[in-house]
Amino acid sequence: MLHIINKSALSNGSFESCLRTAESGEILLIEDAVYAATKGSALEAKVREAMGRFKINVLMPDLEARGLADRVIEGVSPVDYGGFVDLVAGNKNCQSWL
Amino acid sequence: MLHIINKSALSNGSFESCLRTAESGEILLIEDAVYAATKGSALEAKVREAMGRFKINVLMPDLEARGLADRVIEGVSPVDYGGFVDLVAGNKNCQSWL
Amino acid sequence: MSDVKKFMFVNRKAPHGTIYALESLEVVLITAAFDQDVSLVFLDDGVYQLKKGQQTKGIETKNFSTTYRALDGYDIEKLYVEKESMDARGLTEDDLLVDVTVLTSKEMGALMGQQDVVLSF
Amino acid sequence: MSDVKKFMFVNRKAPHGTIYALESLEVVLITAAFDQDVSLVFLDDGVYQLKKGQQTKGIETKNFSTTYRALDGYDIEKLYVEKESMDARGLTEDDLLVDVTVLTSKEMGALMGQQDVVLSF
Amino acid sequence: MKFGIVVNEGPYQHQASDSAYLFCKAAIAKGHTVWRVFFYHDGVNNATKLTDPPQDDRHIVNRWSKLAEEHGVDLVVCVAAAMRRGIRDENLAAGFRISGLGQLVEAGTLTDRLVTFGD
Amino acid sequence: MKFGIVVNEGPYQHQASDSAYLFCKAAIAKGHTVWRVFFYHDGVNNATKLTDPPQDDRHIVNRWSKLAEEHGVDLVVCVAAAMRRGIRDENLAAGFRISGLGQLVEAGTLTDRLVTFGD
Repeated sequence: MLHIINKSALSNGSFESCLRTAESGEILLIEDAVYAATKGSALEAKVREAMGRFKINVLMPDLEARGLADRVIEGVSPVDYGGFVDLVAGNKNCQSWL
Repeated sequence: MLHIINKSALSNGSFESCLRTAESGEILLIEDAVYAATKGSALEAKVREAMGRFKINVLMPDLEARGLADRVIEGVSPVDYGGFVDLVAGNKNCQSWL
Repeated sequence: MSDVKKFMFVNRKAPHGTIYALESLEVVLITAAFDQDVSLVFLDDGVYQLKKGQQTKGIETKNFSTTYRALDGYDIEKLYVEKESMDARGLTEDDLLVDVTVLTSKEMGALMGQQDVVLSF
Repeated sequence: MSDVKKFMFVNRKAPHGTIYALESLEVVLITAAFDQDVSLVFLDDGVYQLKKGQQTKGIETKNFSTTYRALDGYDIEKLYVEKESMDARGLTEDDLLVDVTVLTSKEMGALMGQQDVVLSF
Repeated sequence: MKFGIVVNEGPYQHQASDSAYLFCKAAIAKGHTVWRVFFYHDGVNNATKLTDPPQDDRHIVNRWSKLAEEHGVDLVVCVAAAMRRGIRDENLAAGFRISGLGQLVEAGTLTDRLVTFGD
Repeated sequence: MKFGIVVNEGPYQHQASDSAYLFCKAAIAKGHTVWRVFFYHDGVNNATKLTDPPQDDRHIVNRWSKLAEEHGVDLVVCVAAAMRRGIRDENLAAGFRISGLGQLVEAGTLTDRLVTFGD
């Protein structure tokens, strides 16, 4: 299952709810959620821990727009919109944690 | 100064940011933020602690709409829309923590 | 439509502050009318949607919370509430408008994984 | 307009995900044109608005982040960033597009209290 | 006292427009003046005369128009936000007018309190 | 593969409509079919032909119309949400049609994947 997160995890609980609830599978960070994929944020430890259970992906056009493309945590997979499509196609189902 | 909060503090960081930043004065909880004024939530201790620094008010029509009018934490002041107006008028300035 | 799909409606937002809770009910009813397999889950602030005693007169909006009690009449019976979300809000099953199945976070996650279509409200 | 008021623009949201950061800049420029006392504060995700190196080509939107560098030309010089918000995001002053005054949460709260008009973005 | 109001969200989706309206009504009932309501961002969507909500629901747009008519409240729609969202004179409801952001600044300078409702 | 898309937010205010559009383009570029885009809640505001954004900005509404024209994407606007927000046939942009929530359910049953973009 693919879990799509679009909100900044430092101001909104969606990412945390996803980590608490979802079994495993893949996570894709888009829009304002991409900040969670960056080194040095207060979320870094939580994200690294989550990588044990989930494959974590980040939408690079969104991270480039926010000026942080050079700070992706090691182990987080960068994807473009084509990769986003592949993730949706490659998982049996998906959920947007709006 | 009056601080107006309108988002649920269990899913959004606005209330916490207000408590961290604001000096003192009054807080008014409206819309989905009214849940923070209820007994038994995970926020209760934080709200009680904040009452040392702030006068905390809750908009009752919003709490009634959400079926929790009978659970207001002792010390939180219930107001109606008229009371909301009085709070704005009675403070030198106000800020909506959107 | 011959094949039935599993539709899950994920309700994570408080009622009244936004329109999502009301709209979720609309889609749920229509999806049931299309003879699909319908589950509603309530987590995070979504559990507040089911709180008894909602009175919207003071904010001049429709009190749609009565609709949850009517779901049963449309054979919509799979309502799941996450225990952790209820606990964090000081709510118990007695506070809720309807009978629900209480699940742990992990059980809810497993249920999500079994769905064909997940709609978020 | 004879009397000058203190206007504070509170920027708490990340850029690009919503339009607020862009609109905030618009109002700031107009308010300065009305000869008011203008302060911009950045806290929570708002500090991300000032991050260097934003490239919006991939999302096909305008890169308005260059406008922060132009504020100086309109005599808009009071830019404040909350230290706690920067720290939580792993950002330092070197990461920012413009020179700012870094304040603690308490200092920022005191500044808010001195304003006449506070607009939230 | 003279109030200015800012509405940042459209009707029905968020409670912001409802809260702003009920605040205005209460302020007027207390003898205050609501000098201007400035509709900004998605708030401009409060100003379309083409809305047709369910019969048993409140009519948010008409409610604003009535407030303007009965209490002389100046309902101003931000022109740049309106153009981005398809609000023009041709679909503008009664009592609203379209103007620039200067009207928002003016609402800040010329009123005693400016209160914002949004998301 | 056959995709269905749901858009819950209006243009310009949130990135949702942009993300949905760029996803659709990428899916089509990879040879997939975008069978239907369902505009729901404030998402119906993507469908007004009266938008007139700044010259140097993207035209979100026209972009959707073009996608419908060039790739046969079915752009469906939720009728109940549209009535609440003043979207009618008279201000509907090219390529969009107004219909009921059943079209959303159908997008769930008849596509391989349904992806939602919103706030």
